[in-house]
Amino acid sequence: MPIFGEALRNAFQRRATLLYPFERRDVPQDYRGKLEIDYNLCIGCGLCVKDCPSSALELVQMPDGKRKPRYHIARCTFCAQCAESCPRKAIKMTPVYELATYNRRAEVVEPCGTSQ
Amino acid sequence: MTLEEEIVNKLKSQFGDKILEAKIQRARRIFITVDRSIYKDAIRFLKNEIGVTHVSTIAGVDAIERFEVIPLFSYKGIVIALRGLVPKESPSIDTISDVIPGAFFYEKEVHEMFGIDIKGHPDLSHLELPEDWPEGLYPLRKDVDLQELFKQITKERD
Amino acid sequence: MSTIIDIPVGPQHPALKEPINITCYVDGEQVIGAKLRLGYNHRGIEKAGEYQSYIQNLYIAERICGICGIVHAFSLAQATEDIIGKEIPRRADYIRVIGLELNRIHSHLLWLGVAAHEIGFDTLFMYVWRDREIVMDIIEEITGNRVTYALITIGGVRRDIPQERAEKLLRVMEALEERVKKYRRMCLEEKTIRMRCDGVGILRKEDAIALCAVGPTTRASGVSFDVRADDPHAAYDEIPFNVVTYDTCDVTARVLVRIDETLESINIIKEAIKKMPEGPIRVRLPRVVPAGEGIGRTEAPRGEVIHYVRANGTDKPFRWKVRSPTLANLLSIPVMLTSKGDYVVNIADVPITFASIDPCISCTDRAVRFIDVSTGKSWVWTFSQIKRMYWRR
Amino acid sequence: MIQEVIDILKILIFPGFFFFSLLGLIFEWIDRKFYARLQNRVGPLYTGPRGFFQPFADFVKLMAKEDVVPEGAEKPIFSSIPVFALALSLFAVLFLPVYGTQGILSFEGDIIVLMAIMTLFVVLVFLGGLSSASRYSEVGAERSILQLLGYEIPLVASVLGAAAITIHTGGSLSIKGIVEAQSGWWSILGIQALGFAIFLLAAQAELERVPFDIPEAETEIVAGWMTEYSGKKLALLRLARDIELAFLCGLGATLFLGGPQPVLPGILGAVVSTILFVVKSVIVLLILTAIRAAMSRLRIDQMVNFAWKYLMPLSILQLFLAVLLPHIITL
Repeated sequence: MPIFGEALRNAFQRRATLLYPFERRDVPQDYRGKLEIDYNLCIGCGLCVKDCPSSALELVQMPDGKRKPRYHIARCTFCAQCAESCPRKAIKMTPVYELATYNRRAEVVEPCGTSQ
Repeated sequence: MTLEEEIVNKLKSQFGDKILEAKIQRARRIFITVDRSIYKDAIRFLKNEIGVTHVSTIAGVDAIERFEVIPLFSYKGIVIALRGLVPKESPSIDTISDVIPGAFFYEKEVHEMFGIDIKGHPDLSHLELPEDWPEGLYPLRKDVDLQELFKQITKERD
Repeated sequence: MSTIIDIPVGPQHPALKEPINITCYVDGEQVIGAKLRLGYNHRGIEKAGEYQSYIQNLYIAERICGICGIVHAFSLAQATEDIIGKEIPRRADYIRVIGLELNRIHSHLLWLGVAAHEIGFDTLFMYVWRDREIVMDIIEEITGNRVTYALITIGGVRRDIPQERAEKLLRVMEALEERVKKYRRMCLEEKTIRMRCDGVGILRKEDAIALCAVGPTTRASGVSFDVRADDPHAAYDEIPFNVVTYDTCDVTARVLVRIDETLESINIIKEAIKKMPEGPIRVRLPRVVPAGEGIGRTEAPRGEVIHYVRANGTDKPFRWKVRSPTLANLLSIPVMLTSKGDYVVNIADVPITFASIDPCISCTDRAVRFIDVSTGKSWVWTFSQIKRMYWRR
Repeated sequence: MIQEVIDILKILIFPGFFFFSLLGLIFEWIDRKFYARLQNRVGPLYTGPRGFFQPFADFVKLMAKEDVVPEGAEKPIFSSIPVFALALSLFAVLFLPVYGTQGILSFEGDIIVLMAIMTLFVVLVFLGGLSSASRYSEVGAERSILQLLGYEIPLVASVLGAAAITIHTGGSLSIKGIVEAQSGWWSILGIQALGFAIFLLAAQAELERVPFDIPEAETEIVAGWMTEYSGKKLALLRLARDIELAFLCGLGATLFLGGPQPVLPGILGAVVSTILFVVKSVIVLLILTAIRAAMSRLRIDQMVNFAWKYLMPLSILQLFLAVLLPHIITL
């Protein structure tokens, strides 16, 4: 019964469980987490909106007449296709992954920064 | 002569001009179009004379002017797509699940998704669609629009 | 006097965390027949695919199955590349192989854990899943996410594997190999595991061939059918590997096929890292795909995956047909679950037998069965009826 | 008068109902924790220090849950089973000696009564399963009876083997006699090792734990005979299970490990004996947990096969050994 030995050895090992909300593991360097859109670089071409498989990005009219993407976090599937499609490299993936929220409004990132 | 060419030649010499089109796309990919009348015979021929036993799937296609039923056979790594043409006026085709039993589910799927009658199939009940699915609504047909499909399902349910 | 009762297994059942219903007809402890009902999870992906561009479909394809997502993305990309008729860079092929094999290792380890749980061996289940985390972590590091890799794109791959990551991957594979060998020994030597698996869920070779079973299910019945070997795609033509077959046709054979394949995959990854050429990782392909048709095929952890794509010269596919391995293997379930002559199926064998094909219903495709005890009448409640009930309350 | 009050307190609090309910819940915690450690997990963690209060929390939570009785169930039987199960297990623990050589109830032949109680547990399980009007419960009930056929005789034989050591002290079929007979010599485990092993396996089957959790095989028949129980009924059933666990561990410790040997006189002696009893029971519990961790569930036919092919002859062999060996040694 090889499992007996294994089990006894394991009983004295450090637990494998990660006590998640209290302990956190580092995410790797290129982790695909929440999107970060640099609205200063964005030219409003809409390629990201076109390629998004889950309609997480939506073009909205800004007060100055330009069109910028609005980002719905809850719809996002974190495939990073938009980051790839963006001709100005205005979209970046950040390692933020704890995105659950009690507030429905908090899951929508409104475009800003266009006035600069 | 490669194995692909051999298969195509054998089929051509057996069925002559009933083979409407035969194309070797690249190594290990054969696309053959046959008339509906010899569809089943061609498959029987493939099984008995060449030794094809594995059907990977049956793809149904609504090509606007006609339906196509495309069983994809696998033989020594070669995918043989044998296209049977089905006119829209009389959407029916012979079953092949008595020749290759593995085609049972795929034929059911083609039937419920395209409304193509599979003649001789023992059980054409729903495979994936629910029991209360509207009669005569075949979701993968091109004339069924996504929005309309959605409307129809929700209407049916309320 | 014996009465035959039918025991529903699924769609809600602790053994079957899959939305499928198997009705087992039971006489005492013996199963004398089984019936399948699918469709609890039909999502209409094929229809949805016709309304989206190829690039968007790539990500939908990846979500056909949460466990072996990459194979679907790969198959779709392969079919599309076939239509366009363009070769992709060699380095991309190798990275694809690494992706596919990592996927296989993690899927097989996951399955081994589930199988152990089905026979009540939770300790092995915990160990295997613990060590599966090693693979998940390295996948996360290479692709940027644990489950959906988004690695493959039409025309190559999206991420390169730099030198230091390749070295780390090699190290991880060494460590994992040792573990998997240990589990192989456990499965062979633990008496209770053997008692539960030997001679259970027999699928004879001729049945496997006739019913067009695929993957480990058919290889455990002695049929050497592996798309990687028969129809070499990506870089499989340059990497030597063995097709694992066993011919005892039972659950033990399926366990061993999967463990041996995991070891084989580890070797493939090592080889692929060694042989990987330098060069670009992708070519830019046009968004609009010319009219034509293509077939994408690969060996998923569960068996052959085949995608048929018809293009009509737009950026959206005209028809996209997906066949996942579970649908091909499901037909053999009633055969495995029917007692015949000396071959006796017990209720206790149902979960492990069903699990032994590694079912993944979300790849493959709503209703609840109610029985009125006073009248013995049984019916299936449809979604609309349930909704009406809900409103009445 | 005072004597009566003390007796009632004994039954109600120590070493009776309250003590064993507490012990049962603590044992569940030890079982879960150790099982998790063997699997390199943490087990219960947040409720109390190291999750110590988890079984209590589970009990309280279940008491607060909605109680559903299936429409087709035999309501009177279905509803009374949990109460009977709890009553039976609480009755059984009264026989266990906790701080002396005898329990609250002790008479010549009480071992036979205990054997009968253990069989009654299975009868309750069977009735509970059958009255649920669920297929899973029905199959579970059938399985529990089949399983009983497998392990009952070995269980009785191993207990009788333990009783056999009283031969040279005059012979007795009571727990008191067995405990007293073990006081002199600690070599009992040598002769009794086989009997102890058989007892452990049979206890595992009685408690429906892996590898013999066949009547409630989770992955096969949901929760077996317990499938339809919910809310308060389930809470009581679980409590009964826990007490049964403590009871069987205690019985193992009493019959095979010497039980609470009176080492010191007076109150202090009683405390030491109690601790001794609990420690020995925990040892039995840890062995049972290790068995649970190292095996997979057997099939019912395999279980019955195994029991009749191996367990039965072995148990008869050990009965012979237990009867003959003391004679040979003393010759």
